[in-house]
Amino acid sequence: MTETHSRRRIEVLADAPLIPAIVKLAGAAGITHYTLLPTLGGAGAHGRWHDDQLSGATAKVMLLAITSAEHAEDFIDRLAPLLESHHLMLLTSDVAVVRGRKFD
Amino acid sequence: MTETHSRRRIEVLADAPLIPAIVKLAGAAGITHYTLLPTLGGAGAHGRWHDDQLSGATAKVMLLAITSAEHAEDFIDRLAPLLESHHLMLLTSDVAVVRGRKFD
Amino acid sequence: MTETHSRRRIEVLADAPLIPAIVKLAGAAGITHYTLLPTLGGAGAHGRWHDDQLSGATAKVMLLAITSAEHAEDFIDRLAPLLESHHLMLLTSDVAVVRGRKFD
Amino acid sequence: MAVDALLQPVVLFFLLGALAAFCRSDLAVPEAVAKGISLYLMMSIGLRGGGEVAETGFTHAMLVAGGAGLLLSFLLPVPAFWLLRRLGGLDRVNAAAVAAHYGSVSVVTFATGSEILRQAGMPAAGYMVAVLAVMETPAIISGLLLARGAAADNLAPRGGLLHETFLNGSVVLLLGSFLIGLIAGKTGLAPIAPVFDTLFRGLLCIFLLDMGLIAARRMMDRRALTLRTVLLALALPLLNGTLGVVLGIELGLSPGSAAALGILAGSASYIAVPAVMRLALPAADPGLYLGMSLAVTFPFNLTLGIGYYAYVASRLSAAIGPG
Amino acid sequence: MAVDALLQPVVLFFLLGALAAFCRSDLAVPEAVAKGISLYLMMSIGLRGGGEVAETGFTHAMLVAGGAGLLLSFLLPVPAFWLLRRLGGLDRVNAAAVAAHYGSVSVVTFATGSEILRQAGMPAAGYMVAVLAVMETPAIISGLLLARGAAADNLAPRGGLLHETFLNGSVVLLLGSFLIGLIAGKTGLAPIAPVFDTLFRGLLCIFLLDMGLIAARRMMDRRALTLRTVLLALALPLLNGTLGVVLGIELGLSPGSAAALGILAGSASYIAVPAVMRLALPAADPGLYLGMSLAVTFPFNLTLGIGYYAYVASRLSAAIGPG
Amino acid sequence: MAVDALLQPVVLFFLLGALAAFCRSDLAVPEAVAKGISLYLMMSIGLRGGGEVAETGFTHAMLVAGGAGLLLSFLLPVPAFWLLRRLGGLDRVNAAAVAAHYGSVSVVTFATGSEILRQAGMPAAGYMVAVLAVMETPAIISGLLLARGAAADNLAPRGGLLHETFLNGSVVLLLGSFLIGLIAGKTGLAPIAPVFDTLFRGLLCIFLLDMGLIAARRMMDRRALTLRTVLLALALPLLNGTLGVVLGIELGLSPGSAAALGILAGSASYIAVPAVMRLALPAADPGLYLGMSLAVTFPFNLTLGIGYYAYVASRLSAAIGPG
Ligand SMILES: Nc1ncnc2c1ncn2[C@@H]1O[C@H](COP(=O)(O)O)[C@@H](O)[C@H]1O
Ligand SMILES: Nc1ncnc2c1ncn2[C@@H]1O[C@H](COP(=O)(O)O)[C@@H](O)[C@H]1O
Ligand SMILES: Nc1ncnc2c1ncn2[C@@H]1O[C@H](COP(=O)(O)O)[C@@H](O)[C@H]1O
Ligand code: NA
Ligand code: NA
Ligand code: NA
Repeated sequence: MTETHSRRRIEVLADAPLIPAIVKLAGAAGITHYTLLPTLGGAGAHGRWHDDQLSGATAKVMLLAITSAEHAEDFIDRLAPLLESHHLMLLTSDVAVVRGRKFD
Repeated sequence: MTETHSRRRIEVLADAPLIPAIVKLAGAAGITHYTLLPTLGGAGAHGRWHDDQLSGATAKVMLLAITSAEHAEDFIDRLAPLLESHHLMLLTSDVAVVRGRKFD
Repeated sequence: MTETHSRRRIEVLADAPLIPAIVKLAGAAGITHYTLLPTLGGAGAHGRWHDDQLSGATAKVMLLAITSAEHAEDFIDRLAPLLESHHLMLLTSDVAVVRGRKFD
Repeated sequence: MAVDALLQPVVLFFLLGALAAFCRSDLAVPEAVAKGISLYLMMSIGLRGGGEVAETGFTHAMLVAGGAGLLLSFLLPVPAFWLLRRLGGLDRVNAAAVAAHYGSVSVVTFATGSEILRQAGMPAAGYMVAVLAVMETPAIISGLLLARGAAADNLAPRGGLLHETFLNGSVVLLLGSFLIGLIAGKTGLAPIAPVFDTLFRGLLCIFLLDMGLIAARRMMDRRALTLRTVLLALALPLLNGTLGVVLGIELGLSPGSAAALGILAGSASYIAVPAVMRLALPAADPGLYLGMSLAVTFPFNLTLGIGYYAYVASRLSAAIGPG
Repeated sequence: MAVDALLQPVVLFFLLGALAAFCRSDLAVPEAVAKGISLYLMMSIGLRGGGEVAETGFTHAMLVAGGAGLLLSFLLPVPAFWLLRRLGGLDRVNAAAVAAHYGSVSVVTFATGSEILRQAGMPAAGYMVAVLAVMETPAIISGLLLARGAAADNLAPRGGLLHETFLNGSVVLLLGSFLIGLIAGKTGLAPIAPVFDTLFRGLLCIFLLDMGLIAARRMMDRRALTLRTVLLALALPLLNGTLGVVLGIELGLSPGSAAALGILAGSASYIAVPAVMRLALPAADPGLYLGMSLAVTFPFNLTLGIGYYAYVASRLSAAIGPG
Repeated sequence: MAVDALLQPVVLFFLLGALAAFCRSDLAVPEAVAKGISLYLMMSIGLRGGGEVAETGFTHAMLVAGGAGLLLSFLLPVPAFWLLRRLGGLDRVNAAAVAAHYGSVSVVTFATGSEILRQAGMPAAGYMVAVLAVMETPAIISGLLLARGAAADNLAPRGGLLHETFLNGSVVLLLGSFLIGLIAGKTGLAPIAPVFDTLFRGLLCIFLLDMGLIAARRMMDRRALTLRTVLLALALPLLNGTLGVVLGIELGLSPGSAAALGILAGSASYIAVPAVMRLALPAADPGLYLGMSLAVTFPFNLTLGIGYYAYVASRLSAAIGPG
């Protein structure tokens, strides 16, 4: 049986133009490994949206990062004040990985 | 350290033509905020599929909604009888969010 | 209130050309139902990548499978030795489903 | 003519796609591109049909052909339903869903058929595009009536299904383009003809390459097809198509137009109808109706059916009348 | 001419898209295809403009027109800002963001306008493409100055916003294609003209179909638009466009070029500016600025505005000077 | 000619893309569109080559060229492997993977080269497309033999790698289109020529814009490239290309065909081979082989290499024989 290690899974949904800045913010919190996932549309407090790539201004991208509890906390602290003003969605949950060292 | 709140994460995988109806059903259960994610293909009890947008009839979309335990339960109760007949997949798990009020 | 059952959620991120082989490996571990999700890009120990479908060699796909603890363990045991050499990412977490039998 | 038709690039690309899929090649046309070409094909067909009708004006023959198409689309599902229940052993809901597909039409089969007819010197009249548009939806209504009551469902659209049926994207685009062609006329269409006319056959090749891949993969992936359903997916186009040709000739249509009516009657929908059925009759198996229409009937029509309908039309018209 | 313009296929396809969306049809153009055509349109406009300038050489009129465009783009946001604050009741940040959109330009409005002007026998000069490129970015800078200080933000790009502004994909592609057209000249462009010239109007139809869908859906989805902002989204193009035409005629441009300057001044950006604003002024509401520019101003210009600017230009030039 | 080649729109768009990426512009071509154009290019090349061979029939020169291509593709990886191990300091697996790329060919380099040769009045024979198809796969086999044993792997395809190699999508599409062109002949291809012939150069521009973006971004993103591997990525095309040209002239091919053989030998694969290598030699670094072939060799060939091979071919043929 392969041993697994518990880590934090962080997901941030943001408008596409903000993603590079969020990646930088993650880097500042020590998170340099991530995966970006596409979306199709949705609805929130700021209305419905639909991925029209036309301007790309309101197409949203999901950033997924697996990391240690400390880095996760640091990242969340940095993102928290921006959530409302930038229409972000931030989710965290637990996840288990095999190679613990890789996801610190 | 930013305080977080526990909420339910609901994921529903459904054929694209059914999504508007599922969004309505979610609305009836008090869930009005959601995000739609694309898929590429898969396999289940009803065979393999591949996203051929051609007719769109069998392309699947993942609906993601974060909500309170009560709304989640209500939604699940409404969806449960449809899971088998409509070839849906319904997943729920725990997730933590920063702005608890936003995800009730 | 609809009864739910706890299962394992497995996610494997892999280069697109490897996906058929990973699906076979999952099948050998008793996992025959799965969903494939697209990605846009990311960064890891082996550098940044971006989904240029051109050659498809480095476009990554996320395989999602919900299964029982035993099958999950079997699959993880088979995948573990390949994670490093094939640049895979493997995540497992808990998830609740309605129709338990379907996800064994 | 049948062999000639088989050796045309459009058909050869379909076969290439099918062959690649059967050999499990990883060849794939991006979905967005295939969908884009499919929209293009509908716009092009609509515009060209509208442009021709703007030229000829509304004629008696057009009304007759439209009426025949309407009738065929409404009624063809009935014998199909009966055959699918009796010989196919399908339950009521699945039989009704499949029957609706065979009453409706395939835009790409029509497009390919038009090209082949034109090449063979027996072009269909421009108004046959209007007939195509007319035939898309009535069969859906028949299918739902045949399924009777099966649609009661929590996910069924509140506003009734007619909305989904008549406002299906492909129906709207085809009719809309036809109207635009009608308004613009040949001169108004001239500046956009380099796209919607000149490129048609070439883009059809790319689309049929993808159709070959999709049809063959669907044939290999799905377990829904049995020998009986496959045989029905060959018999239904033959029956419906022959009926369409005979009716067309009887009503005095030109051989080309009668052949086109046969192609419409003989073809089965795989774009508009599945999208509505998935919503209206969720209990029906998409593997079955898409498998039959896309993986069996479509290739059959493309390779043999079109040639057969054209042959019957030319023989019948020669037998019946002078000229 | 206005009615003629309304009955052209390009405009009709826009209306078809809007109608389909209003009726809640599921018609949709894949995003990748729409984006691809949008890139194509910019390349084509740039190449053709560059090719024409390579022909005519740099002229005095070109310099004058470029200067006028630069000035308009810089200054138009100021009165717009004032109106949006006063009459629109918007806060500083939102008013500044919207003002930037109206100072900048819409490539597709220009493209459609050029075709309509050409058809009406009053073509714009080739160098107006350079003016288009020149007008894209200055308004962004004005907008940011008007927002003063609002941009201080953890997510704001480190290297300053000028980078994002001047290296926005659409700006780079338009300018780059213009330069390539200039270098290649008419003979160098000949082998690629079948794509970048002949297909232009047809592909514009497909793009405008999508624009109709997007504009109408945005109009229905978003709550950000009020009666006051809708009225301003109609008044601003009229004011700015008239100003542009008058300035063009005053400066001695041909009627066609003056009309084109009016179209540029009257149009509002919905590709380059929103992408920068989302980054630079995240507190501004995208529902508001995209709603105004895409869902109100764009359809207005396409259906009525272009014809109006052309009318004013031809009347003014007739009134002022001899032929 | 080298400067002329550099100033052609196709090359200029590549440079524009590269420049935009280096300046960190957000310009991007949707992946689906790029992939769609890439499929189009292969279909077009295959069809046109097949059509020409249908015209000329199978000739002795064709057999000779095919044999030379086969030999080159099989053998070129051997010296490349040796250089990569010795001078590049790569381990066995990485050296073998890279060597396979340089033995195989780049379809787009060939396509651009053909256009430039045609323009320069020394067109390559139609059968060179068949040589292109022939050269795609043998190098993969050589590469796998050179890697010897490294492929044993849990994820390695059960049915052996030959399946993946010969049924790679691009190989199937190129060969299939060649056969379709052969069957259809010039007359059969006429109706689809407006797409597969007339649009070729224009669509190549859009594709090369994207290639410029991808190549430059890969050069900036990846750390896999060192000075030594970059130098080898310049030396290998020069060596292989010169060898190809000399062999072609020696075998009596026309200057254009010899130049094309040089282009094929000097180009490196970045579509078919990476897809197979990712599967067959997962331990090899994609950053390395894609970085070398896509980010260094491809731009080199496009801007300088093609002109150099053409120059050598024309000089050699002038030196050796009478006109
Ligand atoms: N409770 C939720 N569940 C899933 N997605 C959400 C939720 N709330 C917000 N989102 C997503 O985040 C986007 C921005 O949220 P908002 O700022 O509330 O408009 C929405 O458009 C949704 O796509
Ligand atoms: N255990 C599972 N894990 C992941 N995806 C699943 C699973 N079961 C079903 N699915 C997805 O749900 C779709 C419909 O499932 P089914 O109704 O079983 O055919 C499948 O095609 C898969 O994409
Ligand atoms: N900690 C992480 N969080 C999210 N995605 C990751 C993480 N580590 C690796 N990945 C993804 O897995 C890919 C391969 O990882 P690597 O083998 O480390 O280069 C990366 O390019 C990312 O897309
Ligand atoms: Na039919
Ligand atoms: Na403006
Ligand atoms: Na080579």
